[in-house]
Amino acid sequence: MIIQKLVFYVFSALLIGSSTMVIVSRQSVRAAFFLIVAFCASAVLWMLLEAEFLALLLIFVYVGAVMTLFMFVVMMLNLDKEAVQEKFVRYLPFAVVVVALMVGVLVFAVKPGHLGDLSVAMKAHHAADYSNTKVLGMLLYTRYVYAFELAAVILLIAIVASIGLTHREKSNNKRQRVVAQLEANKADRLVVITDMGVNE
Amino acid sequence: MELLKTLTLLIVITPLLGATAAGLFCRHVSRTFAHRLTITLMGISFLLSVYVAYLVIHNNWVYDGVLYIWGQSGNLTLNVGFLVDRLTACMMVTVTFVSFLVHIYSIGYMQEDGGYQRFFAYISLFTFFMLMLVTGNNFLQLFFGWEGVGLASYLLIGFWFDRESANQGSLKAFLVNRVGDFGFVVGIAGVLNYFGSLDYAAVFAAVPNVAVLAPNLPGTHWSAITAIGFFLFVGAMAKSAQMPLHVWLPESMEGPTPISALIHAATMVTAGVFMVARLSPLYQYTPSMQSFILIIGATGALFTGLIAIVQNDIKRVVAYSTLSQLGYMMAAAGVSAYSASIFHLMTHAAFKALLFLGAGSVIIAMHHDQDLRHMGGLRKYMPITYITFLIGTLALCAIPPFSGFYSKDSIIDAVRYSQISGASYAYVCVVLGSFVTAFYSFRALFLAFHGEGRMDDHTKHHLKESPWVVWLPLVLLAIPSVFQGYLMIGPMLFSSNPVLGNSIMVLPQNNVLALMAEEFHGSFQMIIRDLTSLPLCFALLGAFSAWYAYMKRPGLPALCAQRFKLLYFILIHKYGFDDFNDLVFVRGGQRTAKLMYKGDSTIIDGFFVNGTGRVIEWFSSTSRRMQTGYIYHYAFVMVLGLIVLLGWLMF
Amino acid sequence: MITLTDYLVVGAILFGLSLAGMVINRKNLIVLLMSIELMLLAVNMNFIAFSSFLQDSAGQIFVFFILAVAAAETALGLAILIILFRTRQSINVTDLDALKG
Amino acid sequence: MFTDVPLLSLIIWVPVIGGIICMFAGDDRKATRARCIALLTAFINLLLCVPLYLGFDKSTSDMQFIENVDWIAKFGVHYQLGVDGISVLMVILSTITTFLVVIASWRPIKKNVAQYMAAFLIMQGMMVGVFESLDAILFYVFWEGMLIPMYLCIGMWGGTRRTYASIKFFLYTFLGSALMLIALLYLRTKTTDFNILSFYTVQLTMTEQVYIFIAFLLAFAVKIPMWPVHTWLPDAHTEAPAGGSVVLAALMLKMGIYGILRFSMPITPDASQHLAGLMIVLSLIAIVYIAVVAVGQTDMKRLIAYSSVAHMGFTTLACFVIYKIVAKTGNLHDAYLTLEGGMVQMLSHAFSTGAMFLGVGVLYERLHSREINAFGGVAHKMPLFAALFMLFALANVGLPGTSGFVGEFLIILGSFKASYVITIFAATTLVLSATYTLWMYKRVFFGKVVTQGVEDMHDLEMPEYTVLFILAFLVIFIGVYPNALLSVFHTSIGHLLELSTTSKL
Amino acid sequence: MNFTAPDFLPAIGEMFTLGMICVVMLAYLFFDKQNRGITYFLTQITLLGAAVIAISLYGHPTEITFDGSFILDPESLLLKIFILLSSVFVLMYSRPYIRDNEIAHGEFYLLILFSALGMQVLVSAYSFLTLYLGLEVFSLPLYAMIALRHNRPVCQEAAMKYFIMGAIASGFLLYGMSLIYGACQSLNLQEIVSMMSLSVDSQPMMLTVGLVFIAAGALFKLGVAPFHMWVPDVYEGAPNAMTLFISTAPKLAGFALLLRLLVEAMPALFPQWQYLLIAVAVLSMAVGNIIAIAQDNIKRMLAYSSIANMGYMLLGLIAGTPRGYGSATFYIIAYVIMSLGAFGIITILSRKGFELEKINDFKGLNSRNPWLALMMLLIMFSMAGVPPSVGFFAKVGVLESLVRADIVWLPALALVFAIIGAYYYLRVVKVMYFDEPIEKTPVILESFDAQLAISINGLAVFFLGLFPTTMIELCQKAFLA
Repeated sequence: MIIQKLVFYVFSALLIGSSTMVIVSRQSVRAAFFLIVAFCASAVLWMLLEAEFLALLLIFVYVGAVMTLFMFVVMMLNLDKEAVQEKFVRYLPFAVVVVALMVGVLVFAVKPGHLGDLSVAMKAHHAADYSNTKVLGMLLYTRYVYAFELAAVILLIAIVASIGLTHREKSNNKRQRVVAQLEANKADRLVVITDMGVNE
Repeated sequence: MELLKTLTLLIVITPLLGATAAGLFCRHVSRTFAHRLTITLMGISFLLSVYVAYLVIHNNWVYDGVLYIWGQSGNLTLNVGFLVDRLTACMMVTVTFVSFLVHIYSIGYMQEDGGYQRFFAYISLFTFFMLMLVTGNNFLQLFFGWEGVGLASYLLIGFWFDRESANQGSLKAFLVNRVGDFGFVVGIAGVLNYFGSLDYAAVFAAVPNVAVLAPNLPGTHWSAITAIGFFLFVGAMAKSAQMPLHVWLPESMEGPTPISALIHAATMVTAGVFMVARLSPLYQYTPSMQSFILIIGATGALFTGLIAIVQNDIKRVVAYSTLSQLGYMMAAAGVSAYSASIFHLMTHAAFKALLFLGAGSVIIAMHHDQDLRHMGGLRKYMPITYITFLIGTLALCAIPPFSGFYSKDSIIDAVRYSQISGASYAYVCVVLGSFVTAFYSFRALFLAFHGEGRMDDHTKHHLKESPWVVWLPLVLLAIPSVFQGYLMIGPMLFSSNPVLGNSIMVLPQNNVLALMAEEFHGSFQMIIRDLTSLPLCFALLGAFSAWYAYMKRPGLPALCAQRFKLLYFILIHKYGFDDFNDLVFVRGGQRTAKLMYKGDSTIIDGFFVNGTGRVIEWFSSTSRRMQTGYIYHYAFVMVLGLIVLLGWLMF
Repeated sequence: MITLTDYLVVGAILFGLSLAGMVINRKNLIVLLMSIELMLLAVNMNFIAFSSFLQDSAGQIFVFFILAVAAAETALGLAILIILFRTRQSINVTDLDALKG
Repeated sequence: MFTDVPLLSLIIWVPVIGGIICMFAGDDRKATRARCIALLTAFINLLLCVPLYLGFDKSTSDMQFIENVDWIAKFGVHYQLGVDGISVLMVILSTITTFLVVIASWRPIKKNVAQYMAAFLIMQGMMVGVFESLDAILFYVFWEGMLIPMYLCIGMWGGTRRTYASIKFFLYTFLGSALMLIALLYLRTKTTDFNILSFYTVQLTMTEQVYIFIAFLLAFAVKIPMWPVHTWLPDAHTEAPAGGSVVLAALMLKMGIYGILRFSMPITPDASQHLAGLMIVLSLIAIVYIAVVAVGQTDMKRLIAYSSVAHMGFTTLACFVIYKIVAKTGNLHDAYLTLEGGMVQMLSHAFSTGAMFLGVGVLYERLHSREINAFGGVAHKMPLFAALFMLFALANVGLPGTSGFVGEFLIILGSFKASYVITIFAATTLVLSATYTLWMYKRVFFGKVVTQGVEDMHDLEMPEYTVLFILAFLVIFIGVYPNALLSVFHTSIGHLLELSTTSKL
Repeated sequence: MNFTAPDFLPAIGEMFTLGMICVVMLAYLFFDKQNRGITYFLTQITLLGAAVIAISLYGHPTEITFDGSFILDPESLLLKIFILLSSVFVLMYSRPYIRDNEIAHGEFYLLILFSALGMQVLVSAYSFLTLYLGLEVFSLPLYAMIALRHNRPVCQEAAMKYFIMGAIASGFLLYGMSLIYGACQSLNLQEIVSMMSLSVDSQPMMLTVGLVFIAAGALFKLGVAPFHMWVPDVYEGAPNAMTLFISTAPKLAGFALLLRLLVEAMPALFPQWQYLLIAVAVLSMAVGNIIAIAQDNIKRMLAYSSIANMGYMLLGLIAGTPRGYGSATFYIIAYVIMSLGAFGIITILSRKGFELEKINDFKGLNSRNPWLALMMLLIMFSMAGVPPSVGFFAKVGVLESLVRADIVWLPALALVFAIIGAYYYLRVVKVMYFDEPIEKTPVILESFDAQLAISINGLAVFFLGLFPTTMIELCQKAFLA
């Protein structure tokens, strides 16, 4: 019991600490790393709650895929060059107020007195041969088959949308074309306008 | 009786027909046709009036009946109907007679005017309204005629509508009359309220009862009858140009002269007198109003006459004289000598019309110059005009045996005999008034017809007698001016069956004429008796003074003006009525209107209405800045909103 | 003993932090996206805590779907971020203010 | 004989359909076609009023020509039409006015003719609908629906400040009627449907009545308009084209009074009684104060607009003074006079003021100015017009023998029963109306010809004098024989009086 | 584990749509090069087919399937029909726009189909899970769609804003759901209803907090203040065709979400959410109507107008009676019809290289194309709530139900805001009718189906105002059971 408690407090602290770091870090890469830490810490907490499948899923999918995606974008766009957080201290009071109020309200709502008969410890632990994965699997393909299909659709949408958005011919980009700039001369640029037609 | 109804209807309608025909098609009918038609119709009307008068007075017929139902509301029925009795008959004859003559006269007077047909339409229309006024059997119709003649007067004063002064005068006439009508209509409302009807018969029947009950106007100490009488009399004051609502009458002289004769001397302005006589059953029950009428009348008789002394416009002199004479009539009505009042009304109609038309004749000769200072010696050039004018003047000055003598002397006597409060003041006024009358009348006569001609050579060269259409009416009017009084005083005032008979009503205690009748022994004896009377002496003195001041010592008037500067100043400014009105009502009114409009447009519209709009717009453009475009602000708003909602619902 | 409340408080703090992240972040869009991930994490924490304490697996199923959707959402978000960067050469949050008023 | 024909519906929908057809008549190259369609429609509509009038039974106060069809059953809304003595005249008035406006607009409107005519015809249908509706929601639909064509009419064909005026007009009147809707909905909860007649029988407490009364009042007072919510009117009148001003003055303002008669007084009699004093004071302010304001105007239309406000003050006075009268005398008969006077005032004001607006339109078309100072001596150049305008001016002044006299006279007479103070204030109109009307007349028509513009003016043309002559006839006819009107609504007014003075508490 | 196969029939519309999506996708990939129209027609067929299915299912008894996560009831069918039909109109309006502005049309159509699918799912969802998934299925394509136009930088900004705000809102929704789940031990609405009435006394705080969070998430989709901040920016930034779509069908879906979550799932918390809705409704009406006045961009103005309109719609829910819910449904449908027309006109007036955005771009439309101007006029007056138009009866409906629920002050306030609102609608009319056009050339619509669509749309606004009975009955009937 004490170990559980210890684990809970340590990882909760870690989770909260790294989450804080995510929102205050000056660089995207560091934020991403702290986010990974946060994910891992919460995976541990989920383990404590006997949600093994989801804990693993969090690691696999999030740390393994989503965060990679983040890192990839950060690297690809070379974002950290300019994206430096500055003067965020100025807005800190805001943040503190928001967090304080929000957390205050939420904590007030879930304080033991307000939880009714749920304000006890976990009723019973599962047996050793209990497979969280199996249970969830069974449910997914039976009771939640409709939702499962929808999840598939969502992923499809993500694919279609991402491709549709990012895939395109280069010519449409509005970027500086240094060569073209250098090659420009007066004759090309200066046109005597006779008609004030604007749209064409 | 149906005959009376039919005849009256015909009398009333014929002028309207003429007016419509000449007016609506004024550009499609020839000038000759216009005057022939209207004059013929007018003549018919006159003859029928005479016939009706004969029937009514001789056969003692009275007609009081409904023509059609004008409106019905609740249990009240408002009718259009006629009341033809002796008073009406007298008025009808007077009105149609003068109108007829004025029509004829206008052929000459208006000869060269562009609006010839229009003019005839107007005067016929006027006659129609006047006849409606006198024939009506209820207050509604009285008011109809009342306002109608006001309209016709307005149109005719402003007949030459490209003259600013004419427009000004007509507007003023209408507005001042409207002030009177304001009182009149309130009075009518009071009549309806307290007597429950607008028909004369019903009202008069109810008066004694109401007088016994003597209800007060709520919140005041006025008895209802006095209040009604007062409000109605306000109407009469405006229409009959009693002080202080007389200001329009002198300015009405901007109209063509026939109009002055017809409307502003003979007929319309006497409507007030007619009304008081007609409503005698009502006024008899309110002594305070009688005194009021008397005082107003007597004051007007003297003080407006004084103004005439300093006037230089020949028509204005006659106009002020009219004011003064109206004062006499009113005073007579005030002392319940209604017959005397109507008598003077009738004689005055003749001689004042005569004077006006005579003045018109002079004006024609003078090429529409009306200034007495430019005249003089016209006697030689226009003898007929001179003689008739002289007759008129003598009649006006109450020199026996001219008609004015009888009527005016009766009035002065009546005032003398009266016991009501204010009678002694009134007596002083009316007696002094006879001096003043004579003075200004002869002043005008001497200045115009005697002495050296002061006109320029061109005018002098063209001086000649007016054409027959002009002088014929003068002559025709001169005849009654001479004989009317002599012939009529007996039957009118002192007969056992007086001409007006029961169409007027006098309470025994007010019956001054009965007192006078004891001393009346015939028209001629009256001359003898009154040769030494105070009024006649004053009149002769006045005439003599005029001769002295304007013929014998022509420098005297100017000297007097110098010596009595203040008096002269007051008179020339007509006691300040015009200036006061101009300052307070015209300019003050305009300023108030502008100010109120400003208030309306800046406070109500500007501040409240558009202000609301501006506030919302300001709100809008301010609050749109909350939408900064920054995601973190948006998120912040969302979170804040959430927290507030949470807080609101949780605690 | 670790009670349900403890887990819920952790979730609440996480949730609050993620909101704070959105409010104070003025420069870096990508951190904004990460804050969203944190928020979903807080939600997931709640669901799993309840699920365990209620002995009801529906909560865990929900979390499963939330994870799937979050992944898709992230992909889409990053795609939008990329084209945004392409046209503006910036992912500065403060620069996203062409639309306002 | 006409019972099987839905006459009332026809009078509403013939012009609407005609208007829609007119709208598609084509652009301004085919303007004449649009004009002819409009004239024909207006004329047919006028003809439809003949059987309406002939078939109307004056001896009963019941609704006649009733049509009743379910419209929105779920809300209890019916398409229910009917007329009594009060509304039948308003219906006829509307059709006449529209007919005249179509003729009067024949020449002056040259831009978007088809749309203009369509707007007026549709507006006509809507207004007739207002007067015929027996269902509150139907009433409201027509009431608000006519704002659209009017808004367009002011905005599209108006003067220089037309945008401001049109938006002000719309928002003002829209604001007024908003609360009325709530009141109607509230009344609905007390009964089974939106039938106005069933509202009459609803029992209401004093508080409810006062709230409902105020909600109604806001709507109607803005339309009438009463002081101090009158400020939209001068702007709207001034900027609207002549036809628009005529319809505004002749019909739209009447809708407010009609509303008071149809809704406020019978539905909330006790509140009306309670607040009658206030209403009388407001009316008197309109009569006196607004008339003084009118004196200071330099713009002819604005002047007439203010005079309209002042004249409409009489109608509101007429409506509410009855409570004082009945309270004082305890006798319904005495109250007839003012209320019937108010009715006549409504109708006569339509003719005289409408005609004056048309007259100003005639002048505007020739000189493109409404400033009094721009004119002078017009009578020289347009004698016929001057004569006709004089007649209308006199009607405005309330001269006996013209229609303007009847209403004012009856109201002044009747109000004495309530208090002579009211009478005295009301009677000031005799002086004030004469002042502003005739002063304006003098400055415009009399005097010497001042400008070349006036010099070039020509007298009335065919469409113009046709319209003005018809109006002149009506003005004189009503003035000489008002019983023609009084007898039509006499019974209905009696019924209304009874309803309005029977306490609901 | 006893498991019975669910009844698939109620979800046949969704299945049809999904199947057709695959077909469209394939057709786009393989045949579009030869015949550009094919994707469009297939998309329309899909939507119309789904609509036909929904119509033919109408009258089917209420059925809950997929283990309580799917419901087939009149309400959902009604909303589905209008979602699909409005999508059809959206496509008709936007086809020329998509072509002229070189937007990847295949993706656009696909995303619309996905979104339509998501909305169908959402309106039929009967558990937190399906509600959430439906919400995401219909939202994600919207985010993507806005960014689909490359050559306009504000589009990406709008997409990003919408995306982030949407994600936060989803977060709120989920957090709320988690709390309710904790209190009621179920994700299923049916069970939640019964559980909540038991737990409403023992866990009031958690329920209240959950309620507020859930409401916030749902209200966000409708764009109700104070969760409205995205609306103007997204409306303005999105390409016209996308604004057209965003402003129509998703409102219906958002309405369904709110209805399911508050009205159907939490009747026990009615007093709480009534207060909540009163607050946000008043705020929305105020914010929407007041700020709209200062706008000169018509899309932005209409965005604020939509905020205000959502406030009015909420009034029906505040009444808390079946009548009120029916009125709210009628209101939202009426709003969608009007919005469809307004943005439809904006879309079809936009040409290649010219994005119609400013109110002044409408100047003199009456002289350039009277018919379009007339349609816009009808729509504007309808939005302002002037009879006889559908907008009027929509307002009357919600106000009436409020008055019946004995809340009188709120309708009065609402009408005061409506008057403020009328001002900016009038401005559009003013610009079209009173002002001289900048360009004098007549506007001629090349596309017949756009012309047809706008005519039907505009006249529908008018005729539904004259004969609203059927629509009102339909909406009311959905809540009778």
